[in-house]
Amino acid sequence: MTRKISFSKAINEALHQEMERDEKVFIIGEDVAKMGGDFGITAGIWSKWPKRAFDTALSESAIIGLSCGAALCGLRPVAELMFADFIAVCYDQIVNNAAKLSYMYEGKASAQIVVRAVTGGGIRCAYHHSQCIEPWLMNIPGLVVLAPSTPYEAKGLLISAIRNNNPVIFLEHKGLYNKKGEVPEDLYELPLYKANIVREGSDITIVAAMSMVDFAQKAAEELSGQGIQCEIINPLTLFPLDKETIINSVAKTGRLVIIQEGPKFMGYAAEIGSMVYEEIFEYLKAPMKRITSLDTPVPFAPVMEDYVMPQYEDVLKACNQLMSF
Amino acid sequence: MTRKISFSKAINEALHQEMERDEKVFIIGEDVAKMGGDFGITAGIWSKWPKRAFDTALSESAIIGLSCGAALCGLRPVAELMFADFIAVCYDQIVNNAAKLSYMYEGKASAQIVVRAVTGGGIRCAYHHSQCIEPWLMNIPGLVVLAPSTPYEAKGLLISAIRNNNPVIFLEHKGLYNKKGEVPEDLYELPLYKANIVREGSDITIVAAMSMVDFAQKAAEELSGQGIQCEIINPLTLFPLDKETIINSVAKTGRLVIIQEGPKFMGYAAEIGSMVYEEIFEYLKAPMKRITSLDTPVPFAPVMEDYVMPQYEDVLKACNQLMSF
Amino acid sequence: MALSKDHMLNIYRDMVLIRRFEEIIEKYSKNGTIPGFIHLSIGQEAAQAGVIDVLRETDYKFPDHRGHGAIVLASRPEDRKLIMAEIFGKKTGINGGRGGSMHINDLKVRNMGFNGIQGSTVVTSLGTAFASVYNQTDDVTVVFMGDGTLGEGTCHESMNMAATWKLPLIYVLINNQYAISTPYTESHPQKQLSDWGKGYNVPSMTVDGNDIEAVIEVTQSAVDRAKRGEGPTLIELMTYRWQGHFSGDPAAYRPEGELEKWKEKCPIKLAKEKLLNHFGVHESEITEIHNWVEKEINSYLEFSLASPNPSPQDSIKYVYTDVEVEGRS
Amino acid sequence: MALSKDHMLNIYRDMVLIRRFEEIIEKYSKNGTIPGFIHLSIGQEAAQAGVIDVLRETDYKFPDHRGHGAIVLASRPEDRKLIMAEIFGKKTGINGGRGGSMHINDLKVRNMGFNGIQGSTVVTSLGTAFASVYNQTDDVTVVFMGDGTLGEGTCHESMNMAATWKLPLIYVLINNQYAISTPYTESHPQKQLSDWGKGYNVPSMTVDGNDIEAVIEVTQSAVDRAKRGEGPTLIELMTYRWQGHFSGDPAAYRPEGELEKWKEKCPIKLAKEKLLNHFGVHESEITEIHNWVEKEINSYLEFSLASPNPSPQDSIKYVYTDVEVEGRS
Ligand SMILES: Cc1ncc(C[n+]2csc(CCOP(=O)(O)OP(=O)(O)O)c2C)c(N)n1
Ligand SMILES: Cc1ncc(C[n+]2csc(CCOP(=O)(O)OP(=O)(O)O)c2C)c(N)n1
Ligand SMILES: [Mg+2]
Ligand SMILES: [Mg+2]
Repeated sequence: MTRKISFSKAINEALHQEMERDEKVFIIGEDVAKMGGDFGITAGIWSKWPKRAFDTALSESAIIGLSCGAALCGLRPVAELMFADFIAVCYDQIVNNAAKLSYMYEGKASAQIVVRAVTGGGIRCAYHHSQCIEPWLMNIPGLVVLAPSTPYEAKGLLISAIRNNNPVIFLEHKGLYNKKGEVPEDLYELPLYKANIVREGSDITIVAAMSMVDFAQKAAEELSGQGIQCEIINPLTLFPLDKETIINSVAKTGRLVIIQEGPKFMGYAAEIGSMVYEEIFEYLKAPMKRITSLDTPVPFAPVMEDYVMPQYEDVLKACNQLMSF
Repeated sequence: MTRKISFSKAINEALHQEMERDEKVFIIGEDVAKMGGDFGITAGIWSKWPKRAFDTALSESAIIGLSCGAALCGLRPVAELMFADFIAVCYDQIVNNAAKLSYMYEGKASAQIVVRAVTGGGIRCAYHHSQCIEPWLMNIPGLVVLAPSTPYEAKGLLISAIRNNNPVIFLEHKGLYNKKGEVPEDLYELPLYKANIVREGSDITIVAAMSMVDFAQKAAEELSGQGIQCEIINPLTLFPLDKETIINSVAKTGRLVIIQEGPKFMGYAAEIGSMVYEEIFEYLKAPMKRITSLDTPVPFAPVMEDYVMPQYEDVLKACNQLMSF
Repeated sequence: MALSKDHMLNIYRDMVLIRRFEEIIEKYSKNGTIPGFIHLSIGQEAAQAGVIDVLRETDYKFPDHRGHGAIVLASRPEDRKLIMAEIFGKKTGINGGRGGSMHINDLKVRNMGFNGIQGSTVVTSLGTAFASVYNQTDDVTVVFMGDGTLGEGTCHESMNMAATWKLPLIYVLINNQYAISTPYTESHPQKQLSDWGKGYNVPSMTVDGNDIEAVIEVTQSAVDRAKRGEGPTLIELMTYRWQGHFSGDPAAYRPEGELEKWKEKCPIKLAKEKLLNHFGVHESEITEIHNWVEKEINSYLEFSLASPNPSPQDSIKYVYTDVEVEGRS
Repeated sequence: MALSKDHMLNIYRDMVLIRRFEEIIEKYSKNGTIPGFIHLSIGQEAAQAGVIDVLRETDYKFPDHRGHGAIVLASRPEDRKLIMAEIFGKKTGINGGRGGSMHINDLKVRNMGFNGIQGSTVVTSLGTAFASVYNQTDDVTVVFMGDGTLGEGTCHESMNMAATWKLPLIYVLINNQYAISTPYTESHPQKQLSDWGKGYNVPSMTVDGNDIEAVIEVTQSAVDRAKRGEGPTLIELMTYRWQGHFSGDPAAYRPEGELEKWKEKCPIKLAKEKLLNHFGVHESEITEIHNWVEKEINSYLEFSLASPNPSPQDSIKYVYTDVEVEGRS
């Protein structure tokens, strides 16, 4: 049996090992070098490779712009943006620069960068440090958005991301950093653009990513006791999405529940639902249910933040409703 | 009969009349004052009110930031961003500042601003001047996104937008500027958050906005000749969306086609489809069809740009397929 | 600048008040009662108290993320307990508990609040300064920013526009040496960050931010300049934060002895020495101030602890000014 | 700086070539053959030719939206017709017609292309300069930007970082007096925009951008400084665009007589006078150059006009480096 390490340690290890393997990899961001990152994720890198770890000013557009330019020269920058909400201040660099470089250069060069960012709520940091920014990026052809849910996935996907030639937004959900799991010590890649069937089941397909996967698993356990067998799909790559795995599952179960943190309206659950409605209508047995955050900013007070987040009981309720539809 | 004026003239008139009526209204942006706007939309304002029309540097974040601050003091800024693609450089100011001010101030003040921006493709300006940026904004609670399709709608909605206390993104599709239509000379408001049933029909609901409405109408005419009666819904306010009107229509027709410029994946057609699938599944007779742009950046060469845009024949094909499903 | 004895005593009390305010919330943050993160400004009292001292209630104030001190001092005395309750996330908080430490605003005294995105208020503040000109009032705007925040592009857009249009906007750059762990000398090319403002032809100066009299003087002259229609000023206040970036950060990145050196220059200690040595104040008057502060702070704390949590359902209020968003059934 | 006669003749030819290139595309834009908008740099030839003249093929070049001249001169002679074909949106275009006038890149000569968002390349160029340091090569990076573009926050973030890290990056600020219709004096507070760079301790200077020798000299010294590891330079080149912002803009915002005054200072005219008066060049040599240019340009034009359109299906290529996006059936 492999050792168990935390989600944050898994990311740290992936960075160390890829830095070791490929000297074109470097890290850049605010406080990523000497301090090892605001969340400690880049610990130990600067002391090993002082010339390949860069603390910057608070200049997110420059961080991403520089990364794009360096990538065009063949380097492999891994940039940290701290809170994913800060993507807003360098949004242009991500959607109008990084995402379009491969297209502009006809594939002769591309923004082979990884942008690490911490997404999601739960730590009582209110409006600007708690958002689920996934939908900001998923309508932008050219981007890749990764969303691991376990230490094992985090390490393997990050390694794949660094080696991949597209601009990859690598999302780390704050709620997962302390989660432990088995992780091989060696370097390994996990395939991009491939969803994971977390659990097989015949009655309902539940799609869930990042910290919502645990949620889904708990619900599936509980429902299994009631005779309802849920199949859980974790997309892993949110964009471009592995449509096939989801479609195949819903074609089998006929029922779809999506658990998604972040506002409901125009969240990615919307795309998944429409995809299914459009492509396998004849297999559907019941309406889709979306279990999401409320359509509000994320407030500070714990009772308020908890209220806007997806509710566990709603998952159970939704599944029961679908079965008796 | 009222006189006919162009879409751009209708916007210009709304601005003049609201400036006249309310001295708290001012315009700000690049080249909006002395030159009257890159697209000529603000013509004549500066010469009438030289102290209420401001040419700025190329500083979109400052334009929106200033507008937010001025709004907090009770003014009513109307900012022009020229091409909507430039929203990317001030995205933070829109999503993390304007959108959240009412929430942060508990409704005691809000970003009562209008941001005018020119969206969409068709003028051979490639990657950074042709995008449909609607999805960038529609997952952000607090924002209002308006999308008129006729001169009449443009004038009435802009007047409502200026008087409204939320931050409103007012989208002007480049393909519509020269379109003419009847427009009352007086000031009038059109209701926000209210879709327009452009045409009634019993067989298929077609949802279309901005320049896609003409597209839908043409198709509806043609299909009517074949005995297929389409109901066309134009949301007008894309966000927050008038769900009810759409849901009622699809509950009647059982069939849904959405024509949407911009990439398919995570476009707003996705939300409309899911909404219907979730809420009125039992009324649905056939799968939804989304007629959209391809999931690519917008290329320059006319044959290429035309290829990525929504295709008219696909609307006809989709409607026929739904009827024979 | 020579302050009167009363003025000096008042401002001394202000500084002690915000120091104690911070020490209390530090305690309740560390023991887990206060949710989330808080950024403490212990050691930076003069930079906050001095600037606020010069401003009127109608002047627009944009505090930064480390701005509890400025926020408390800008508020009306009866509201200060509401500010603490906000940090505790309580229903009685000045913003109903929805904002917490980083998002405290109070429109009646034109505390416009902070935005968690560094550099954001630096452009929002253009708008209040602009409104003063548009409405022909003489209210000035002050925006607080850190040495790190100067990295953001918005600082340039703001300074460029304020300088071109001569807006009544004062940039108070609190240089506390670090942005999280990064010394300003490693992220900016200037010797003094005020050099940056000179590139815009904006009067820019660096002042000892722990010297309360110097802070008041430089702020007053910037306010006067703004009111004369001469445009913005950039004031760099040199100071130091004694705690880590947030309460709980061990600040391992600081060289040994640095903190101690700065503690010698504690703004409260310096003010006290002045009071005793130059203003002929008695120890007993000082003690009285401290006693008053203690009672005051304790009343805020009791109020905060005793206050109820917000109603969860309030979360859906005020998203729009006119549209209800869906809650939970 | 004294150029040799041959050098001066070469650069004169370069300037005539890009002038004629622009005049031809202007004609075909006005008659509707070229789709979209084009931004002409007629009148700004020295600012482009002089800078490119100093650079090697391996130096990184970021042209701006008005940069056809720099793009043509940076390219290999055999590729110049492909550049024109790109502007015509043809399959033979150097980027297959997908980019058009504003998005012409040519990686083999390290023309990195423009990004339609003003200020974007100003930060991307940090990355190529950074890579030179990381890879220990001595290739410098030059980014062209306009007086208007200086309004963008990215300029600050870039200059701050380049200056702090002493990156081999040269900012060529082409001050052609206007951003669309807005004179730079109305959107910036400095007397000369190069003053801005001084706020970052960056060597910054303003030079007559119509004087080809001055442009070459100042660029050479910036390149030398970059190679010595002394960091960035800001060069403001004063010039004027003769046409409107885009081909078709009547430029009604210009005061009367302004254009005429600047036409007197035409960089090509000035260079020709120098050639005739100081370099002992004969009129016949000049005529020969013009004849050569005419033939050359005509061959680009014929090629462009004769070239086929791209295949529509190519639109879906290269969105990702490894994922196919869906096309139309
Ligand atoms: C756009 C953005 N980038 C990064 C952060 C994270 N962050 C919060 S405070 C801070 C450091 C700010 O330093 P400074 O301006 O010097 O203020 P100080 O904390 O020293 O008072 C950083 C990097 C943020 N909130 N917003
Ligand atoms: C972010 C952004 N804002 C606005 C524009 C629209 N725009 C294109 S060129 C231009 C003026 C640029 O002026 P300057 O930098 O002086 O260059 P010039 O056109 O004079 O050569 C503007 C406003 C843009 N492309 N990108
Ligand atoms: Mg600091
Ligand atoms: Mg210019």
